[in-house]
Amino acid sequence: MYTDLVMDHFSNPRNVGEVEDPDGAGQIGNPVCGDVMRMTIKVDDDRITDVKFKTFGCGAAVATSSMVTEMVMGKTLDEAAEISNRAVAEALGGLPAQKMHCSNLAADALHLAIEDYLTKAGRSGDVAKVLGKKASS
Amino acid sequence: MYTDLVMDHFSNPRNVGEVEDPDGAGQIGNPVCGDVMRMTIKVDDDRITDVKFKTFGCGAAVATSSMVTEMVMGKTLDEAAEISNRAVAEALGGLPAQKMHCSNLAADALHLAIEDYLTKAGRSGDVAKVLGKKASS
Amino acid sequence: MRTVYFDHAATTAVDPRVFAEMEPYFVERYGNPSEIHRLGREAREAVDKGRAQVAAALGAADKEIVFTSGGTEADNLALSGFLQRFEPGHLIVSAIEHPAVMETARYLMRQGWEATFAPVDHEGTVDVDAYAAAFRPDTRLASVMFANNVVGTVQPIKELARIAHEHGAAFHTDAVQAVGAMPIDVDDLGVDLLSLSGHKLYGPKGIGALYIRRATRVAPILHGGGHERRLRSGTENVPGIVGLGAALTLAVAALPTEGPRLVALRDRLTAGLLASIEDTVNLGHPSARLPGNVCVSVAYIEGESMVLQLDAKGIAVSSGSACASGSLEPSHVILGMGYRAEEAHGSVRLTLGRENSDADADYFLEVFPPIVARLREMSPLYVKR
Amino acid sequence: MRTVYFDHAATTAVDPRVFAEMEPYFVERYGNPSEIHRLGREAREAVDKGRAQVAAALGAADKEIVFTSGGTEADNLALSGFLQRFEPGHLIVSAIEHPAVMETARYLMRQGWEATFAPVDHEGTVDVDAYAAAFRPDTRLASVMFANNVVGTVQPIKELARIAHEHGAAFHTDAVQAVGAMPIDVDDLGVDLLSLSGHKLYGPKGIGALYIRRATRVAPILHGGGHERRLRSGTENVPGIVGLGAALTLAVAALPTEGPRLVALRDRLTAGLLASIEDTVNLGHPSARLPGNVCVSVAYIEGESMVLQLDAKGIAVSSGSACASGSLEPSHVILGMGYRAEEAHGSVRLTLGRENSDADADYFLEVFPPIVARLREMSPLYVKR
Ligand SMILES: Cc1ncc(COP(=O)(O)O)c(C=O)c1O
Ligand SMILES: Cc1ncc(COP(=O)(O)O)c(C=O)c1O
Repeated sequence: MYTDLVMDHFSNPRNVGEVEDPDGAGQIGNPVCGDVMRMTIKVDDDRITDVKFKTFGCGAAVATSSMVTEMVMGKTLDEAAEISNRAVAEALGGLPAQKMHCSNLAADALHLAIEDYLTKAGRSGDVAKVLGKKASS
Repeated sequence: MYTDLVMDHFSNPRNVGEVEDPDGAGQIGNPVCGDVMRMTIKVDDDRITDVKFKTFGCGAAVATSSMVTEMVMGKTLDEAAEISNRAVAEALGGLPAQKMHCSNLAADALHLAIEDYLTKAGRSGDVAKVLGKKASS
Repeated sequence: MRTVYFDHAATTAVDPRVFAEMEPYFVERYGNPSEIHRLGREAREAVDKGRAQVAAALGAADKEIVFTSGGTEADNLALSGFLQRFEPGHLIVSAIEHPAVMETARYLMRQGWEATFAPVDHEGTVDVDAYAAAFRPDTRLASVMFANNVVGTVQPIKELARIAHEHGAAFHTDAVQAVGAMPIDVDDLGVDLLSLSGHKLYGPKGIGALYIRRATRVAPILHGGGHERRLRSGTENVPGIVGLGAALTLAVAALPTEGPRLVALRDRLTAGLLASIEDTVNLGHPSARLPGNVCVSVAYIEGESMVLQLDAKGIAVSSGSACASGSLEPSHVILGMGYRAEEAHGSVRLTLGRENSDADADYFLEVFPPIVARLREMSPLYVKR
Repeated sequence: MRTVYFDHAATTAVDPRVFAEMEPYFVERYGNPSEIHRLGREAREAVDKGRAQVAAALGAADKEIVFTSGGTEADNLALSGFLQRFEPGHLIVSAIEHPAVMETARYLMRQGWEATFAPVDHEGTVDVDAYAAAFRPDTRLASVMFANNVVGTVQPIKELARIAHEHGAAFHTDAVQAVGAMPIDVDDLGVDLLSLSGHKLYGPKGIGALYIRRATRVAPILHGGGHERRLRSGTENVPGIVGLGAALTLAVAALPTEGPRLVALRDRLTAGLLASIEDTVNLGHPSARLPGNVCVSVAYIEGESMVLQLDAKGIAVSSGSACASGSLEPSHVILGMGYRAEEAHGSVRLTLGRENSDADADYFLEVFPPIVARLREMSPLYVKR
């Protein structure tokens, strides 16, 4: 069902928790639907210097969360904004079809954290520029 | 499916053939339906002194034919008339349900042979007495 | 690594003694029972014996047993086959039926039937008053499962059957989880139709049976050569039938000792779970439940994660969460009992069987709490108390 | 006593290599493929592999294969499942279909469908002109079997499928007797639906498959948990699927040598029979027939008697007589080809397979003529010439 890489990320998730004093936080999903993901980030000079996640959900939800933290660590906000849910699934070697929609929202959570950071930093005007249409994707 | 006794009568049928110069002959069935039985008898002093059969049909048809010849050999016409298709099936230890109707007509063929004998002997009046309602059963 | 199979409600291993009985019917005694030559007759005898064994295990007559390809087909035949004789009217099924009954009821609704889904209480027991009140003059059939596959709750089948008959309706029970696990006598129960499945009772997959009470008329749903007294066409699955007969015979013989043993193991596991993990609730009836069924909901975490983490420790269990079932919907059984979706997502089901021992329970109770702790650590919903 | 199995069209022995592949899935790898733990995943992999093997053997894609409980269910699913999408209209089936198609067509007629039974000629080949003329604007499906189970005649499927498509209808073929016995490529044939059955190709009983072309929409006939991409509910028969995949792979690999070998054996037996027994006619097409099918009608005697007498000599054969089939009706196939009932009653069918040798044919040709002579002696219909 799951690729070895998914199972590895699920069994040994990277960057679990909450960063202290986060510069941005994003949460997506709903416990009724069975998946909730929360991303917290530290940002320095428009670069993500730390990222952590907490996830309630199935193996795919945990693995995509873990994977996205690895993918964005040290990246600029622009680079991080480029990462789509699909790219995360691909980086994991694919996900089962029925997991593609509800459990594959980690990139969205990250984008929400970026949006939160920009808003808190008084740069709401940059949200559209950085995240483009992706903020709502 | 078939009892051992049925298989024995089928494999080693008794009294196959036609008696020479039969005193009576009866044939029942239709090749279209898959079963035809022919009985020929010799009668002496209202007693069946010889009986032979020819049968086109399945194992049950052959076995019931063979069995009825054994059952009536040496019997009086009255005694022979008493033998029903059901009695033949019972003497064989039973027949599969689907064989009870079409393939279990040997007693009827015998009764037709008796009727033929009585008619040829100018004793048509005795038919009802000897065979009762069985002639058409 | 130690391996523990706690998923007997999903399927069971074929008992090696059962397999030994089936084995000759693949390569050697492979005849088609419809053929009249020796190999065919040999196969016919095997089918007859299997039928007699199944009938004996249920207190039924041989002629009342129809072999099917499994529990699902038996349920479909019971509902669709029985109701085919009538103009569309009304049927009753419980709200917590297996999809094999539920989806067949929905199919029948698309054919013009009306259905009432009889509610259950918080422990999964059918509300008898609501059930009785659901009958209408045109109610033809009520179908309530003997024991639930998720939470294990056992229904008062005898009473439910009696009520159906009082209203002039026939009664079917999906006993797929119960047959072999609990004593069953169709006459004592008074049911008209009863479904069972081989692979839930240490028999093979791909075989099941429907008990059809003598006077109950059912139309076939698979048409063809007229096998099984015209009720189910298709060349008989001879090794499957041999296996089902053998497995059921063994299961019934083992019941008097195996039942109480599993009840004790079940109760120990449930108590241990509730004691060692806070914010955990038992799902299903505390005592009127399948001997081998343990089902709890663990707050703040999700079922598939628990299943996978336990799997990594060699323990096979199941969950009623949406993810684990692959259906995107949390278990309608747990929701039907009045729990919230989150509670259904957090459910974990342990179903015990023959090869399970006290040591398996010990191992589980040792391994599971740290897994829960770890997943809760990771959960954005968890607030330490 | 020498034993000869000449009844491969009824069923085949499971190939020992196939059985060896199935065996682990009963007692050891018994997982339910719906479960996500290790045992479940292992079972899922086995099902996926079996599907890939079946697909490869037919030139199909994996997603186009749905597993069923056998040929009968595959035929039912093809006809009822496909037609369920439409308002009742018209369908065409050949006059010599297996009961699995024939009785399903009759069932559909009771549901309001009209059916045309396309006639065949004296050799059992569908009359293509009559078939083409039967199409109507509301014809939704034509179903013609690939090869007949009684007389072995092979139909011009490619042409029949093309004609159906020209008329906007879908095309199904019951290939239960052909798959594994003849090369089949669904794309080359252009069929939309194709049925097959495990136990006819040295695989197990109780498993079959329906090929469903990608764009062809079929509704399920068994409702439940939504297995097989929602097309066929019920826990997968894992060992059965493993066996079907393995058996079909082996059968296709063996075809290039096995096909011609059986054709030679078949033709020798037919020629020998016709030469050694007077008043005997070949039934079915002389060349466009299944490699292993020998079918003749022996005048003046009845099929079941021949079957039983041959059985006593260790030879297993079949007959299209009423008695042998247990149906009280002589084979509708032989009648449909224009023969008289007597000729159908006198039919005997030898279906050859892998384990048969020239020596088997010799033995049959030695043993059979005296049996015929003896039965004719006993027959009131026989007139010596
Ligand atoms: C209660 C219940 N009914 C029906 C079924 C279906 O049986 P099968 O998988 O044999 O089709 C199952 C198991 O899957 C079950 O637990
Ligand atoms: C042509 C044909 N179709 C369908 C079937 C039915 O297949 P099964 O016996 O696997 O249900 C058979 C054999 O019985 C057959 O020969």
